[in-house]
Amino acid sequence: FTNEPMGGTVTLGFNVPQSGAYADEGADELRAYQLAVEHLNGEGDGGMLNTFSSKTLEGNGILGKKVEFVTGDTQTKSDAARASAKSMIEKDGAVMITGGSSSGVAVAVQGLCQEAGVIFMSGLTHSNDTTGKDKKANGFRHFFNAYMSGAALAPVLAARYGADRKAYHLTADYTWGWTQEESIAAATEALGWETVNKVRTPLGAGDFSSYITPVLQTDADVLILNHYGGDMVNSLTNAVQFGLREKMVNGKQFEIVVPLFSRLMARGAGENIKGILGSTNWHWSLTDEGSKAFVKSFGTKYGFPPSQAAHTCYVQTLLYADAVARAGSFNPCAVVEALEGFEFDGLGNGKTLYRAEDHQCFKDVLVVRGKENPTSEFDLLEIVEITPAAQVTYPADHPMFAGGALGDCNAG
Amino acid sequence: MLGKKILGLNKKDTRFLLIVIALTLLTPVLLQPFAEGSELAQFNGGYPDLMQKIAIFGIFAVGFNILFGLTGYLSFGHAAFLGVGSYAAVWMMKLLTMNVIPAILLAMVVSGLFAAAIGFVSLRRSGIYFSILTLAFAQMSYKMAYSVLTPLTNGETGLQLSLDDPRVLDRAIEGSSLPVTNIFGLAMNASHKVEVLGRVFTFNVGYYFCAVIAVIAFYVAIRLFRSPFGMMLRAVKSNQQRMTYTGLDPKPYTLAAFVISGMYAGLAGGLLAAMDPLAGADRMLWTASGEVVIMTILGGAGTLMGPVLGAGVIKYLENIFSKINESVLHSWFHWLPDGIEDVVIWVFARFTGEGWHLTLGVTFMLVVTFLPGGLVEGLKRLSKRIREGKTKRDKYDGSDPEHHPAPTKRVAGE
Amino acid sequence: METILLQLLNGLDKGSAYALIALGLTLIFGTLGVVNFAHGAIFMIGAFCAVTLSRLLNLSFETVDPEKLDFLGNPAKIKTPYVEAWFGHDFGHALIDWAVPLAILFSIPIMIAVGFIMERGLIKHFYKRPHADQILVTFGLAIVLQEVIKYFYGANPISTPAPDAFKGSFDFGAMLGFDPNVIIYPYWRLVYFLFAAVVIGAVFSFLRFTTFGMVVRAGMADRETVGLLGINIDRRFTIMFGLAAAVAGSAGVMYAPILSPNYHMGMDFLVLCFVVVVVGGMGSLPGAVAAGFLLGILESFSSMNAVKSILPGIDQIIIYVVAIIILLTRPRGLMGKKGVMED
Amino acid sequence: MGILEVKGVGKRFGGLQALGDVNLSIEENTVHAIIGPNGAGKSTLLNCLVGKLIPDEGSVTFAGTSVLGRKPHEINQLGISRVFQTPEIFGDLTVMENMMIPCFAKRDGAFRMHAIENMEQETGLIEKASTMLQDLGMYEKRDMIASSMSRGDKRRLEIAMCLVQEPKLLLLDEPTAGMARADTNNTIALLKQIKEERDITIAIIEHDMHVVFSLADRITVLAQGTPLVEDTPDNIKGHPKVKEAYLGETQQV
Amino acid sequence: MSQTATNPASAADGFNPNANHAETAPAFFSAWDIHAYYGESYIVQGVSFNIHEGEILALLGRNGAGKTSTLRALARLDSPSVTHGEIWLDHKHLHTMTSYEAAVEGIALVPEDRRIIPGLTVEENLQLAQIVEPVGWSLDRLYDLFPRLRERRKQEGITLSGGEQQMLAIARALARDIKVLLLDEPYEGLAPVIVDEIEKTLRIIKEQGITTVLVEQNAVRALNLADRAVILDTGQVVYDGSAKEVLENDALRAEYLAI
Ligand SMILES: Nc1ncnc2c1ncn2[C@@H]1O[C@H](COP(=O)(O)OP(=O)(O)OP(=O)(O)O)[C@@H](O)[C@H]1O
Ligand SMILES: Nc1ncnc2c1ncn2[C@@H]1O[C@H](COP(=O)(O)OP(=O)(O)OP(=O)(O)O)[C@@H](O)[C@H]1O
Ligand SMILES: [Mg+2]
Ligand SMILES: [Mg+2]
Repeated sequence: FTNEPMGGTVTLGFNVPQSGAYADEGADELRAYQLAVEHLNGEGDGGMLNTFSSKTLEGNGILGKKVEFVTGDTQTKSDAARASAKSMIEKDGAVMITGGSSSGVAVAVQGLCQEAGVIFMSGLTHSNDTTGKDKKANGFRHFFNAYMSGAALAPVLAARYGADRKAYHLTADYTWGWTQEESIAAATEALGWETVNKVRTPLGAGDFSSYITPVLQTDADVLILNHYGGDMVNSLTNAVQFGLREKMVNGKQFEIVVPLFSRLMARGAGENIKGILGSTNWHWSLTDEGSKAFVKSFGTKYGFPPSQAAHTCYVQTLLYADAVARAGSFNPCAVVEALEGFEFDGLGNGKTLYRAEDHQCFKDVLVVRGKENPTSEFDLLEIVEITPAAQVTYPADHPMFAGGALGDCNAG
Repeated sequence: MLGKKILGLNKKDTRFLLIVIALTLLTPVLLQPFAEGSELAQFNGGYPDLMQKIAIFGIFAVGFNILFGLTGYLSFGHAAFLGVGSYAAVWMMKLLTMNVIPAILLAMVVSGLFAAAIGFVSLRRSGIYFSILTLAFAQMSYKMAYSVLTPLTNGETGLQLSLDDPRVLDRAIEGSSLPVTNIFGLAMNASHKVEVLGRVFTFNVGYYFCAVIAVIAFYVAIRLFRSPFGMMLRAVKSNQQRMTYTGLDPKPYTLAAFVISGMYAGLAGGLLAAMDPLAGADRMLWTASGEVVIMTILGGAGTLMGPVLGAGVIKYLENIFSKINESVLHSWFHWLPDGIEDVVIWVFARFTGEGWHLTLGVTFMLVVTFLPGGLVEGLKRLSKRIREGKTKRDKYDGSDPEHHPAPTKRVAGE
Repeated sequence: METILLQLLNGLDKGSAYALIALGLTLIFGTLGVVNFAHGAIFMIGAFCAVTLSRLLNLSFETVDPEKLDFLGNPAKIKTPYVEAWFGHDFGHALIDWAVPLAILFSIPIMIAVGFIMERGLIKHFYKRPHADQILVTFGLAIVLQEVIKYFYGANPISTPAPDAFKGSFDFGAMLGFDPNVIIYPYWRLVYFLFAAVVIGAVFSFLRFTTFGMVVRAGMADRETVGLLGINIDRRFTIMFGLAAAVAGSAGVMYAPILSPNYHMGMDFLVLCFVVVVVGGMGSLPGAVAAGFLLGILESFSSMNAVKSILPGIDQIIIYVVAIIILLTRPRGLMGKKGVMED
Repeated sequence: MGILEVKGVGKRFGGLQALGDVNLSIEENTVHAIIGPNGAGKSTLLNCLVGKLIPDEGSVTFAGTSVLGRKPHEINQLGISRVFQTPEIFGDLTVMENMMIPCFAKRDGAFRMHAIENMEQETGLIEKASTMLQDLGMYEKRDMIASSMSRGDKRRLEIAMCLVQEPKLLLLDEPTAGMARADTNNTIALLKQIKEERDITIAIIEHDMHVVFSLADRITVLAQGTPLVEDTPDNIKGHPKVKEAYLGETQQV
Repeated sequence: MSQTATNPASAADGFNPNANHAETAPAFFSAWDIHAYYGESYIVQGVSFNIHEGEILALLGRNGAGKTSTLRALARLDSPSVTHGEIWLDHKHLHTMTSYEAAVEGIALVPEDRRIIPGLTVEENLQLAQIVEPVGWSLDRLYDLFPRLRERRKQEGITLSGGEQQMLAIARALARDIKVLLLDEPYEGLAPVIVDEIEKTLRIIKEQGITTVLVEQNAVRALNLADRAVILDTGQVVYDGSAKEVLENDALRAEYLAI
């Protein structure tokens, strides 16, 4: 099979954005990967290896081979990401590619890995498509998705803001934005909300004022920002600037919701995120043993807590290593078999299942809120609710994930 | 004789072409100078993807240079044609067959038509106004492809093959995994590895396919440059006014050049898809258009070899430098004393890995400042300087007593 | 009606941002004929002047508070800004709060210096070189500047709020007799608009009522001959660069509260500003300003739902559509001068 | 009926009447000189003939067809070539290439691809261009880049470029200005020789009376945008008005 | 115009490298062994001459002899670049100066293609010359000299007729307080009457004490006006002597000027 590790080492490819808008997220992912490699090779304090429910990993590399890694820059462009992944596969002999901070890149690289016959463990990718219509047998996602955000958020929103709300969506005009809009709208409408309008905004619009002011004229009382990264920071900042949060509509306080929160990005919005609800895959303030162990080893090494992107990347690396160890082989097809239907715990989100049908992890999802009185620069979000996995699980043939097929695993 | 009869080139050009062919064929060896496992192996670039990219972007840049180098019309939207070519090729693979030949042909036709339409409108203006028109068209294409045209382009993710594509001609032979691009059954991703002296050379079908097309494209470009048509294009650049008063209509000449270079871009786009069947909207972004401009200038606009060289340098930097991370640096410099090692690594890390952009920026600045006319021109000058020894001109030097009578000599009483 | 009015305000506001950046760009690009791809980076550096000043004012000393714990469970360090310690809590706090407006003062000398260094160190060698070379070198410079900023400040946007005094909105509706709270506009954006007007006015009068503008125009058309008339054109070009950098930089400072600065914001604005300048017409300052407002307003209107429902996606491409239409109907943009970068 | 008929042509620039009611008829196979004070409108008139300017009123016909409304390259293809007052050449090209371009234009018309052919195969055209360069004494400079020649040489090149097209009507706007006296004489001789060998009509604007009187069959004196007199050289020489307004006293012929 | 009193400059021994130099009196403006290149091509190959204050020097030669290049070198323009040689004006060494510094010292060049600045009106073209001190004739006085320019003052300079542009170029030089006027083919494209006019002007200028270098193809005219003549061939001085002598010596004329 492709790039079978022959010597005493095995090479993993960490493909993260090092330039462009997500470079900081990419840097954090890389930190997590380096930590994971240390732990796999038996250095450091072992991190989540100690809390992971599967005990096959022994801190002697993977199957006794020392873990080495190569890194590359996705530039958050599908082309560049594929080129970089290809060079890792063709030049450096990587058996597994992981990383990324956007869905477009994840889907593109996943497709490449499928063709090349290596495993892809995606990083931060939230679009339904990654494990929906673009799912691939060689690709696995630990991160949650837009559907799950909706399913976790909607009950909380209904409980806090009431069931007769009118929502106005601003949506980044590309595939991720659309799936999120679809998911959130469906979940909130199911609980009685009305969707007043869905407006698509150009990616990187910068100034969102001309999309915000029309909100003032409608009778909408909730604004849902289906934006991520810089767009999220700017649209939220603009919305607050225009006084939306002080507004009263239909006798109710106007509310803003950001379905996908990222702590790193939230810093850019400063004060504006205070009190705003959203969802996130993981947060460093979680108190389960796995999370604590991870925060401790990451924080000790780097001096600040890890982001959710770092967490998912770390976990993905461990999961891959563990699957290889359990399968006893680096053969992608063996790894796929080992990961499919794998149930585990101790990696921070409670009991988790890697579902065989679509290679999506099902685990607890966090609903969070911008903290009113942060005690430090990292303390921006507080956990409002931990939505249990059962509540966010959907059938594998759910229409939002329809189309596409896993296909067969490809070993090259 | 060979040159003249068969190729229609003069001696110098024939020799030049032969050198280019030789270099192209040997690229897998030339780009792999360091032994596997050695510290410098990181700098090896002889893996298929990079070599393909260099050949393909070489074609793109050579085509761009036909327009820019000859007529001086600076198109800032050329990536649109590359993107359109890619989309056309992937659609061909989705609908008809994984054989790359129809895909590439369709890519060229579609991008040619697209270029004809955009060129017809944009060429009504010249100078910066032309540049902005082409930029506007390309940005429009990009934005539409990213969002509104998603059914056609699959938006952000990019157009990819999928198992349920019709693929009319290949239907019968397809299994349950995605097919690979091929030329009459010979898979593009097939490689043959040879190990010599600790160096592993990869001879890849896809690369050689690209290389052959690149050589043909290059040959056509030489012919164009040397033809009366090429001269007319240079005349357009030099003095359009005189041209019209000499009885020539510059419009069709420039349009023809625009379409030809658009087709080169389409060919490059088609080849990208042939090597890796994906077409993303990012290929049409203005930075992509800017990249080809920069490749051309970096190598030397108006020269034949320059654009290829520029494309090579940029792709090499992008792919090789971005992958040198701190642990690689550590493995290079571990022999240094700790304190010094940290400093050295810190410095290098600014220019490699996530700092590779800095290297790119600095390279641009250094090349254009110190090698005006680009790499080719600069190398030429350099080699001439070296061959002729020290410059024969003696710069005015104020300290030369014989040639510099003291001012007091001229001013009485002072 | 309210919608239209509001979008007009939005358009004016956006337009003033475009106009301000385009103004700086056109001083260099339209007047000196240097295709300056580093202009966006200058704008970005301006915005980071605001960030830097607010960081400087926030420089703190740390005291350990054993009561509180940090994320690793160690005793937390409490930070107190020096300015609060030195000038008392209230005044210190006010200083930090007013970081952005103060940054204007802070940025002007810095930006002028940036402009001077850039021109003297690099651009001056490129006046006589082909535009393509100028693109390459300034693009390289832009990348370098970006990477430097990225190294110091990271890639994420950095929140840089306006002073508390400018929070909230002005109610135009109430003033014009509409329902209150419908046509409101944030104070800071109004400030931005006024600021743009002042800067544009100042630059115009400087170039209009002094011979400086004429000399620079002449110098661009024919450096050699201007030199023969005893004029040190290089010095004037340098001044022009400093001026352009100061204009772009202050535009960046003032924009920071609207758009949280990040290291690639310059590149995002760059293309747009080139379009604005060219649509306005090469060599024309009023053209650049007019085009900035025109495109800003059109962009705002095109993002109205009524328009988007008829022409999906029009808000993404409106600028380019308008640019194409204008350039095809008016050969030199809105007010372009003949012979400026037409070949 | 002359080969070129200008009837009632007028041209205004803003408030300035640069040309007013110009009537001019140039006979086939003659040399017609147009002289007049600076700013009289001579170049403007020529611009109207080659399509650089469109007159506000009047008509211009060449060999029976109207040139108005035609594009400059179409007018050239009718057989009108022009030498400009400030040399218009292809500065970035070599002298030889400068010569080849009009040769192609003459042979192939306004547009023809010729994308793959080799320049060196065009022996006929090369021959023609070389001969013309030799006639003007510029053959040794054939590989020079045109822009790096001295001004006088640029002028000569431009004349050569026009002559090689074998136009029916050749318009010369101060062709010998800035040319060394010796070369001026050579040029005069060359023009005379060409005129004898082929069917060619020449209209020439010149301030150098030596050239004008050596070449011209007829002379039109233009002043303030209208023809003052039209006559033979000898009569013009003695014309008092012309002498006063244009020639001045010290003119040595 | 303010002219400083003549300085008792002397041509010290050994300074004048040109053995057949006719004059040995004190020089006001002198070029000494100038070598200049356009890129790699060596054009001005050791030109030397001296001029006295208020003299007119005719600089003659065939096309491509290097006349324009010499003038450009004297005016300290960037190309051709002077690699060797000295230029002295009234005890100041111009060879270390840039063109604008030389212009402030009193050098003015009327270039051969006139170089009217596009985008500026006639009047602005003249005003431009008066931005930097020392200022010469007033605009009114210039308009009196060339009434045509007064009529056209609001017109864009480059749309002037060829002859009008020539007038503007000369006027622009006189708008500055100059010591040396370098004229590159000033009569080119001018009607004979105007040529007479300009010739008169040059005489007036000469009376003001301005030193002139005149490049002209109409050698006879130039020699009639000039005091001295220098003839160039392939970038070298082949004759340096009195203008009268060339005018009267047919052999000389035939040899160097082919007339
Ligand atoms: N584009 C223009 N705009 C305004 N005025 C113009 C324009 N072109 C020419 N003129 C004016 O028209 C008049 C005639 O100009 P023209 O160039 O035809 O003169 P000419 O007879 O060729 O003179 P010369 O012998 O000096 O070349 C001049 O006064 C000139 O200033
Ligand atoms: N920019 C340039 N680059 C290279 N060579 C040049 C350049 N300009 C002029 N030359 C060369 O320098 C030589 C002298 O040119 P110059 O213009 O000084 O001659 P000139 O005496 O003024 O001639 P003319 O009477 O024709 O104006 C010529 O052979 C010319 O080809
Ligand atoms: Mg004229
Ligand atoms: Mg000359």
